[in-house]
Amino acid sequence: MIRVFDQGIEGAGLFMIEFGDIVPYFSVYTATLFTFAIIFTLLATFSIPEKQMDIIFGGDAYYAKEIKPQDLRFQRFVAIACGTATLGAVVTGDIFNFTLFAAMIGITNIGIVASSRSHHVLNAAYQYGIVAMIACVPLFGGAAMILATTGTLSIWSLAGIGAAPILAKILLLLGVMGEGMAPFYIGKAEITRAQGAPFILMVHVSSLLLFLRVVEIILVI
Amino acid sequence: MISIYQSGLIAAFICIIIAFISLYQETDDLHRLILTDLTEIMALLLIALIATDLAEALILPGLVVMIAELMALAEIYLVKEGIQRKKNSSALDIEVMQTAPPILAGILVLYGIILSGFSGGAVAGLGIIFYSVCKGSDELFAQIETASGYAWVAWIAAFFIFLLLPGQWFFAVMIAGGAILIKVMAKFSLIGTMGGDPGV
Amino acid sequence: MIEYLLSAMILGLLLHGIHRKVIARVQGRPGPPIWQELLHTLKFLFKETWIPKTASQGLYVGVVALALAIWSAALILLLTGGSLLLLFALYLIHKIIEHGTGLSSGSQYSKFGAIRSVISAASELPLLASVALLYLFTGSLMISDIEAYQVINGPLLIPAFPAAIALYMVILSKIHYGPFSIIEAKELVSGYWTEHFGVWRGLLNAAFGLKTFVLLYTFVMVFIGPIGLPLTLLAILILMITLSFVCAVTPMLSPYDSVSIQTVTTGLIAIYIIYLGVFA
Amino acid sequence: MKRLHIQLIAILSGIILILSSIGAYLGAISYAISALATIIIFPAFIISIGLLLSAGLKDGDIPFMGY
Repeated sequence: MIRVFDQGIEGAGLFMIEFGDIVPYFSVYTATLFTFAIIFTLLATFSIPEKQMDIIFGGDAYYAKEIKPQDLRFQRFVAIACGTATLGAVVTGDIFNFTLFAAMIGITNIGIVASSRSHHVLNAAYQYGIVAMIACVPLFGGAAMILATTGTLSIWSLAGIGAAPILAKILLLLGVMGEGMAPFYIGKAEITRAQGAPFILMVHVSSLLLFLRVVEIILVI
Repeated sequence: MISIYQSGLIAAFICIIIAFISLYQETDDLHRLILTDLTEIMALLLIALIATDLAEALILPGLVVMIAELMALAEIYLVKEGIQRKKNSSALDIEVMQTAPPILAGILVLYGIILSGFSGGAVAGLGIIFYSVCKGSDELFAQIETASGYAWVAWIAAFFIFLLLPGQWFFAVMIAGGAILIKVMAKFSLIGTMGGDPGV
Repeated sequence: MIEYLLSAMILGLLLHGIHRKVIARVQGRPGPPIWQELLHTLKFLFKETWIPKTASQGLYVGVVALALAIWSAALILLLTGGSLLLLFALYLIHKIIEHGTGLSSGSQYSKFGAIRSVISAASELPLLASVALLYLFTGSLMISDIEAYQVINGPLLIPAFPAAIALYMVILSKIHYGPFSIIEAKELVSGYWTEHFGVWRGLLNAAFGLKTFVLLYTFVMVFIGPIGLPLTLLAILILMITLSFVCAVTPMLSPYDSVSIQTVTTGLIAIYIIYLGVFA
Repeated sequence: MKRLHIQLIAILSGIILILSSIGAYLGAISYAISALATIIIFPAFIISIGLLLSAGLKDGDIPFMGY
């Protein structure tokens, strides 16, 4: 097996697409992430949302809330957009593209959380949005510092040189952590009361895959 | 020895720290939203420190993404606080606004077409802004959007002509110039339609 | 391939049975026979099965298939000596599956389990710390390289002891009846998999058996090295029994305590990593 | 789903799994492809076997809601 970048980090390289020095590449690692992003995007596209059980207070009676598919059209759309942004983030071979995809994931996550009408959830979405916006600073800052010190943003060119400054790597990680904070805000917003499981799951998928990808980038460059 | 880049970096970090401290101390939601915009500019500052042509190429997408986030957040803020826009009557309700628009707008659009390209689009767009501010615009919005979409397609098509049939470059330039004219004009005129319509 | 998967699955379920037996004996109960979990899984396969009307159907079945897929992928990864980082990724995807299992049915109990699984994200951090520490030692994340390193330099258990503790914590946080199993606590009926019954429950059980085997096998491979199949199995058994002892004598922590203990552990290991990176 | 379909899936996926395993041993199929096929088909195989054994396959119901 030929290891990508001659580094024992992510297994064999499968194939790559060359655009000049920007090379989107699939290693075993990124291909696995890609596959999972596709699977969850398809689940979000084709699953019907679950029906929430509600108990009538003070009695034994309970009923299942009916949700019409058109009520969740926006949430489904944003979830698919989020999945697509995740796909981009896990395969791109360019650090700036990665940061842009990360920011897009942030925006779509805001959308998924905010498409619930509850005041509580909207509040959480707003707070999360502010964190995601602030996280743009270290995210873009990290990428900019890498470009300024090494003269390139291509992971393919940077791999194994160790030229990227450690501060830039830390900033990049901080940025991704900020963009991928959404699951915690979901927990905070008691999203148990909101419906649309396949879409809410997308928030989780995107932030975890983003985190996994940034760990790989930081180790490789 | 501290290079210019490093001193710039230090300055940028001082700015970022100040911005973050202000954000930390602010508790009002709306003020925090505005302050986040301030911190975003610091991100642009960091990118601008690269100081090559690439910096420009990176600032634009970064800016677009940040503005998208800002707009999404602003929208959430409006919904969250239950703020409804009130339809206010036009402040400039004077007689000349009923009669002058067609003439002035026509002149501006014509001049814009003569200029052509980006600046032409801006001038012509100004004409349409003026027209729609004065005359009101209920169904104009959708039409302008459609025109803008077709212009975009024509612009892309012109690029394909450049790539595939370089011999026809003049034709492609004409298409691209016309399309960018319509596109910029449409973008500008959208500002005009936003004036009176409560839904926008 | 298939023979490895099936035998690992059965071994994992047996380990679950041993786990229950040891816990029972420590607590002075007779306990179930050790093949109880195996019978349990088979029993579920023979039950009447359907998809609840309230569930999000694609997700409800999809998570079961994914749970089986990721842990079989993890086992094959171990057998081929693949990347430890990829194993970490699969482990994180297991968290998504827990989350999806809980959310996919409309029940409040399972949703609470899912939310707790989000909050207990701290249980993944020790694994990352452990992976990072191993990378500092061996300079590679390929399991085959780590094994080769251990053949030359002896088991990593002693030099990379904090990493071993971290991985031990990770396994402990995913084991049934453990101090950190807040996501399937009994106040939530069965937590995130309350609504998965019949065949779905049986298959999730089987997948988790596979998961237990894979995690223990990883521990032995990464910290003790290649010692042959019988000794490896023995090491796995001993490890499982120590885990059962821990589970038997510790109460289940509250969600808050569980998360803070995991976070503190990660923090300590992170400090050790920084110390190694800077001073050593 | 009808029991016949499940039977077909179970038999088909079982055959593919065994073939890919044997193929990898004999060297006819590369190890990576065999592993990939196993990972993809194994869940389908196990789920279809489970559904085959189950006592009844019916439409959904309102689930148990606790006490």
